[in-house]
Amino acid sequence: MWKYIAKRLAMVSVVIAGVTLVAFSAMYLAPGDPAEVIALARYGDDLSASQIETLSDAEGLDAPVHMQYLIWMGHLLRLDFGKSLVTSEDVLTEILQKLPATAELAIVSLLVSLLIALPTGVLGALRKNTLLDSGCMFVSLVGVSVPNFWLGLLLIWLFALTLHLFPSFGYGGLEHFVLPALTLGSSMAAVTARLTRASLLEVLGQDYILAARARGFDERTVLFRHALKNALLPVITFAGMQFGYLLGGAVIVESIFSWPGIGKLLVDSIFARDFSMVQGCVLFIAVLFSLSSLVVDILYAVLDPRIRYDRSD
Amino acid sequence: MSSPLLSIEYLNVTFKTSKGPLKANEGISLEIREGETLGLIGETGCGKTTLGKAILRLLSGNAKIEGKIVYRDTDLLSLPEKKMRLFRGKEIGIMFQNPSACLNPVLSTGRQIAEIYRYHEGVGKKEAEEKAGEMLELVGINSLRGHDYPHQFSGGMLQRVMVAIGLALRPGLLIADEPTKGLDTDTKVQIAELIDGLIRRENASMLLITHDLELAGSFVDRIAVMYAGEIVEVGKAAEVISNPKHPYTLDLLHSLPGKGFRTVSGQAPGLLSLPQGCRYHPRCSFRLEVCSQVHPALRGFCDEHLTRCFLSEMGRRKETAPRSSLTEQSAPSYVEEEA
Amino acid sequence: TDKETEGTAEGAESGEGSQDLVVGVGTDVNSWYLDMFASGDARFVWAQVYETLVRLDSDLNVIPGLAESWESSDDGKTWIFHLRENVTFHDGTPFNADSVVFSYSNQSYVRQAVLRPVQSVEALDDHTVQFVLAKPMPLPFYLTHVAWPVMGPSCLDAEGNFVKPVGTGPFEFESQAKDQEIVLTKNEAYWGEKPLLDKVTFKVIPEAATRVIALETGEVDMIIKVPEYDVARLEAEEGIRIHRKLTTFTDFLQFNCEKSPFDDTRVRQSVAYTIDTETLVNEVLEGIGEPAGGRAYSPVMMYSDPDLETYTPDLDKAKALLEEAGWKDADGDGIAEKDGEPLHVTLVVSKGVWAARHNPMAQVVQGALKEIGMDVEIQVLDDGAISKLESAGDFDMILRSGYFVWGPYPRHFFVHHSGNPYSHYNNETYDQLVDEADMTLDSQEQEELYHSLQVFVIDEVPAFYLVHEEKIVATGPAVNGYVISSEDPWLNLSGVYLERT
Amino acid sequence: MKLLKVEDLKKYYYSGLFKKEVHKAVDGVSFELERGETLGLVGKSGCGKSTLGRTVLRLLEPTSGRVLFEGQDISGFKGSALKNLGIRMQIIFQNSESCLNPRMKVYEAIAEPLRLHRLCERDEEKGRVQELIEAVSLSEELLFRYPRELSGGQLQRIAIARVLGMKPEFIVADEPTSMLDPLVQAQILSLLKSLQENYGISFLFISHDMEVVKWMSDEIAVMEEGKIIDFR
Amino acid sequence: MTDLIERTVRTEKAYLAEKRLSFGEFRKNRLAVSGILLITVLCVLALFAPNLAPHDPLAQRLDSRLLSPSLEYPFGTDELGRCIFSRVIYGTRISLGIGLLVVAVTSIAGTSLGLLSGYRGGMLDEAIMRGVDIVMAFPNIILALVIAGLMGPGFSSVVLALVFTQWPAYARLVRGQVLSLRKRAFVEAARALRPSSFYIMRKHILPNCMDPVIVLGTLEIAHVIIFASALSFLGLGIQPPVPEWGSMLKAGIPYLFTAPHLTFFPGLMIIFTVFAFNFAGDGLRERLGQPADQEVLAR
Ligand SMILES: Nc1ncnc2c1ncn2[C@@H]1O[C@H](COP(=O)(O)OP(=O)(O)OP(=O)(O)O)[C@@H](O)[C@H]1O
Ligand SMILES: Nc1ncnc2c1ncn2[C@@H]1O[C@H](COP(=O)(O)OP(=O)(O)OP(=O)(O)O)[C@@H](O)[C@H]1O
Ligand SMILES: [Mg+2]
Ligand SMILES: [Mg+2]
Repeated sequence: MWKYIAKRLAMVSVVIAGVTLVAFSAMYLAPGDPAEVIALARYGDDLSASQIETLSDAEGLDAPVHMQYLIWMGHLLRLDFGKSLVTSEDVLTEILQKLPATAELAIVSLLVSLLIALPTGVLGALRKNTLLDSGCMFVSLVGVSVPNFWLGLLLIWLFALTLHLFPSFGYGGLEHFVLPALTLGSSMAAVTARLTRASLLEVLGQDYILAARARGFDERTVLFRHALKNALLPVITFAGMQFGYLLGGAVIVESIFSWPGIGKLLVDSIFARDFSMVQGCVLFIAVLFSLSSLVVDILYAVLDPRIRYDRSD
Repeated sequence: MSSPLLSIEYLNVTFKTSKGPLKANEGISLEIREGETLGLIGETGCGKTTLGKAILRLLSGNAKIEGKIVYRDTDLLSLPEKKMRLFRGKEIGIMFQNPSACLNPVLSTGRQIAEIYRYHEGVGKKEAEEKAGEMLELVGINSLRGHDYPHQFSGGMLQRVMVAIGLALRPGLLIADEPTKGLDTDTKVQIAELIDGLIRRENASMLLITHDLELAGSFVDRIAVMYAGEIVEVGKAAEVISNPKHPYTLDLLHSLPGKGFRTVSGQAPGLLSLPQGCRYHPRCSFRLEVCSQVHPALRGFCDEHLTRCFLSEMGRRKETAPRSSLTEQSAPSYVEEEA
Repeated sequence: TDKETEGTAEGAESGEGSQDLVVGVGTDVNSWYLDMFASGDARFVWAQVYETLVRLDSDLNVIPGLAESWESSDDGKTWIFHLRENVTFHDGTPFNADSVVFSYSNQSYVRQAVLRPVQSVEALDDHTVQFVLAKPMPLPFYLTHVAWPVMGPSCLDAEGNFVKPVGTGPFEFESQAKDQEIVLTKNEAYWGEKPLLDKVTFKVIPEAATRVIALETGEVDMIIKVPEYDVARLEAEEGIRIHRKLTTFTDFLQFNCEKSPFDDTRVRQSVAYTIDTETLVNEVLEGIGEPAGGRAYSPVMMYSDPDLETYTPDLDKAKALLEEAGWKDADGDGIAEKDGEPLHVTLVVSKGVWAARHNPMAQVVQGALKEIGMDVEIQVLDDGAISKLESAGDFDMILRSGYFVWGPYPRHFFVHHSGNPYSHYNNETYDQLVDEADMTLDSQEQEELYHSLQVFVIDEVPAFYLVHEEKIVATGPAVNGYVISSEDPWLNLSGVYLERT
Repeated sequence: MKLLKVEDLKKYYYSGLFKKEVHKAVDGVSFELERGETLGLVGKSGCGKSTLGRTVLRLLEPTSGRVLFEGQDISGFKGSALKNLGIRMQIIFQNSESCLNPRMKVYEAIAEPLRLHRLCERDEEKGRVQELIEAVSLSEELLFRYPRELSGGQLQRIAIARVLGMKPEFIVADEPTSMLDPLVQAQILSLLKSLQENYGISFLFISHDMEVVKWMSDEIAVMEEGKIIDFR
Repeated sequence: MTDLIERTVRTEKAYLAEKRLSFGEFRKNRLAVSGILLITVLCVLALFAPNLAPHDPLAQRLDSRLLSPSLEYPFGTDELGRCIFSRVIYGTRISLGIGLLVVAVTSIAGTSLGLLSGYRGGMLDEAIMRGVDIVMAFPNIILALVIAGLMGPGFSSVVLALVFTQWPAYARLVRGQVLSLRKRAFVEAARALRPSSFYIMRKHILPNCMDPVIVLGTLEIAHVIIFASALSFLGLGIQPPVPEWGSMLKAGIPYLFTAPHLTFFPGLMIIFTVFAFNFAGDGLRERLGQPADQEVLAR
């Protein structure tokens, strides 16, 4: 296992190289002359051709793409993430500033989603084909159909404007987490809940659950000590993926709730063709993503002893 | 003898299948007395396991149970599920027939035993693990292997883990479904003695489902023989073994390896297409006219020895009969045609 | 009015409520230095910290700023600014000619972009600066732009790295939390009318809907860029006040006049006759803004021709013009054809900040043009994609807003000047008119030229101007004394004070 | 040539998530088997019999040692050679109760090897499956049930029928009758025996029932702690 | 004990158990049937949109904007006075089309890759899973931009972009299942028959790991429909004014509080679709060769 973990950690660099390479080339393939778009972001609409040229020279944007990438990589190896092409801000500083907000929101949202999803899914499975189950299903299906931007605004309207319970925007104390985490969590919860239910139903039909019941355990023990661990595999997979998604893709929620996160930074940078910033963000997301998928893989082996990664048989 | 601990009356178990209802148990009436071991033998697929599971109401969702199962004055079938739980494990324990499916693959075996103590006796984790270790040692498995998961165990070891689990709580009634299958002779004897010893010491009762007639002969007080969903013979163990009254029992005893693997031609009927009359009559070498028309009832032969056979009713029983033996049996038809 | 403000100001001071104003803005300040454009809402913050040499009052009249007066040579190529004395920057360093030279040095991006004709900036003495230009140009108008203010040289350290904003404005920079908030405090030593507020916090709230709710919940006192569709609702709310003012921004439909079908003036005119700008304002923009009907200049701007004959919708005329140009719906499918080619055009809309306005506008335009048999395909694109289409000339129409509009000065006509790579219009007469107007010093003459330019745009339609935009600011119950102004930044906080209950 | 030759076969199990534990389940086993012969394998529970059986078939990769089938080392087999081996060497698993795909009906389970190796025409399939299920003394009505609707003994016999359908040359029979009553056991064993007589099938016959092993086998190997300690 | 008449004594409990069972059965079928019915309704809407829609979905009536539902406009009118009812009906074509196509392609592709990765293991697994990591960590927007730039806006580019970004979820989910399934006894038994690994994956592993895929797929439809509209803002998706539920929802956001019907009806359609596919999916799951007695106990 240690060997496997070491191998996987080494693979992180491959993923980084892959993601950044793809992102870099894709940025070039995206329409528009990068120098021009960057100049637009830097100087506004009043542009002169010479300005674009100077900028292109100064930032080395006229070099061939692969060279640019290699140069960037070279800097990276010296742990130099570069400066934003648009704002000249230090990329690393900027990302490290935003990352905590993103990570915190991701963790809280994931917790919220699991807190909603697991009980719902479990209840649905235990009370299969009852009114309660149908109720849980109804809520889940509606939950998954409601887009984040809609739900987010509705929550703000309800909890911030009407009930004055939570702030409507901003990053700060715990109360600031409630609405964005609820928005993100509830839409993810729907899928997780349904997955939990399906997976648990499958497990509950197994003979070893029958055997556990035969030992006189109450439902709770059967569920928590015997069934849940087996049923958790797809749930963990999904949660892991969502964590990754939350790290990089919660743009809409970040912008609705004015959350100073990395998602919006990334998207803004993409539109401004801010290569160094995009690369920085992508790199960090890739690292976190790889780690979360490694954690999930380790959890597999912990959950199910039959799963082994160093396959000697 | 003492009063009945468990009495089963007119038990019917019907499985709903895609091809219609399947009566896996039909009109079963049995008693297990306090301190008694009842052996249940019979052809595979005749409904023994079903009966055992029915007692604990552990049958799958497509089963319908009718009748009465009374355990110490409680009708188990009319209990709500919540109350039923109180009878499982502590009062009535069960060892399942298929250990490889009945152990949770993601929990270590030791933990699965320890869990029982923690739940039922409320002991701490440490103590429960110790007790689990003891239990494993009792069934001849090194307690260190308690950390291992079921897939790391051999078939016989899993079987023994099932035994350990079944015995863990010293239940008042133990339903043991082939507890010694897949064990080598020494281990088998050791396990059988272990179970028997515990049962006797606690003055508990046991329903022992087995195919091992020798085992049944030496450890069991009474024997019930099942065929195609019904009880065809019940009686004292020694009586049934030495003096079987039902032709099926007789055939069964004759087929024992020690006696040269004699078989009966034909096969047990599918439970969906039972023959009219006596269910054994197509294979029976004592077949009478009536056998194919009227379904015999289970009747007292002499006291405590019941059988479901017209022959015994009439007291006309030949001592020996020609029996198809191995040499006479033809190879299955498909073998003849070359592929 | 002076008296009034004084009275209320006193009232404000005696009130126990704090004077900490919270303003909701859409974007953060990404740059505090003049090597970059203060994009997005950064200008609103800059305007509190930095000041320009020349200023505009709320009705776009040019008034002295850091320069008390200015004069130009007869040929209009040399401008001399006399600077205000006894002004200090926030860090205590004195404001003088050197700081102006510093701010308009070659380093500043504005010298490379807009002020390219400027050849040199020199300090004649401590409080006099001379700008020498390559060609005549009404420099004071340019210098009103808030994104090109005067900064103290001490904002740089010895190595030339930017350290912190140093301005002369009524508020000084205190702190900034990236994409969260910017805090400014009162500049006690401000040379002009002292601010009544002690502290101004700008909260960054990108989503307009959230901004509005934040105002309603009282989390902020004031928000800018209120969406048109929220105005009626907010107005109805107690305590919330809506401030609207017509600005220099005008939405327009720019044609690609270099390729068919819009290389034909008649087709462009036909579009102009089809689109009812009044409906646009009333139905899409909730009646906020003024229908332009093709008028290039917002009425608030200098030389805007009040007697200009604008377009009124006339479908018959539009169809006739189209037919004249050879486009006729022969096969009855509702789309006109010429030489068998159906009249199919693209309309590009930016996905950027204006999208919320422009998307429905584009769809209305699309719906209207369908009436005359023009099949419009809308493309919502990001700026990169648009710039690609533009440089390739691969589009037919673009919906734009306030392009190149700074201050009251009609510099905007450069939009259709063939020297501008984005113009896609090539007309010598027009170019001549624009150049002449920009270089003429005589204001009478200028006015005539600009008027004829407006007529030219109406006749030739290089672009069809749709709506003169009204900017909207909403304030909460506590805010008093706010007056919205016509031009960037319309967030003048002088005279604003709070009265919290 | 011997049909099967096993040379110094070893199979170690490695377990543990973070620390390695080694379990020497089969530790240097050698034996030979003639065509049409049966080698009985007995030994205490947990001594490595099943592991040996599965390793011989290369269902478990051996830690070391060789298995020669008709003189060929099967460890190098790939692709169609390996597939072919599937028809020739088969195994009846000990835990037959969990060896059937829970989502496949009995019919499919029995027909699967036939289809897979094209052992019969499509239209004969039904007949073959019926023959097979009757051969193991089961009624046809089971064919359209799922495994969990069957009793232990029924499952075990279906596992047998599945293997017999392929008519392999060598079968590892890992306690094939452990869940059968004596009557049926006798039927099945005699079936196996008659098949052996007719087709020269070789068996590695694992069982605990000495009577059965003696009856079935030409030679008996006794295993202890992963090694064969005695041939009888 | 002399006369044992074969009679059954029905306990109350058994009676109840029977009743419950048949209710469950009925409900199960009802779900599947209603799922299929709902899907049929959606398909009918899509196919016969021109016949069913009372108005031209693109026709603007600026003098009747934001009307509440009425007889003439059953779902009211939108911000440009278009009939929401007609737009919603026409929207079925695109939204359902995108949703179905993307979910079908991604679930098939993702599942196949996940199967391969989990079953084969080793380098292949490593390669596929790191590919998954790369795709998932790679910002979708860049991809959308590139595709928009290269292919121009339209149905196929949306589908392409969505397919590319959505498959990894299935792959990872399936792989997790496969990892534990491949060690199950029945898989080993099947392997003893020496079929190709493709066969084992298809016949033995796939049917046993479809549950989460079906769950995910039927729910993803909603995400796909919404996500497709997000892309339209990058010039990739379906461009205005083509009716499409996600974009309608988004366009209605400004009027969330003043004219909620703008968002309500397209939202309702998405919910409706999700319900339809979920019911059908649940039915499919029950059908997928799962033994009849999934029910845990006969109570
Ligand atoms: N869930 C079920 N659905 C339908 N039929 C079933 C179900 N469970 C068991 N059966 C059938 O009921 C009959 C009795 O099964 P049971 O498991 O009780 O047999 P058994 O006597 O224990 O046999 P064995 O000795 O082989 O274990 C068998 O014919 C079996 O096919
Ligand atoms: N996957 C595994 N990982 C670790 N140890 C294992 C594994 N499988 C089996 N073992 C161990 O290897 C030993 C031999 O197991 P095997 O199944 O071969 O025994 P066996 O002789 O067939 O016993 P039985 O008669 O009880 O079936 C046992 O001690 C068992 O615990
Ligand atoms: Mg049984
Ligand atoms: Mg074994």
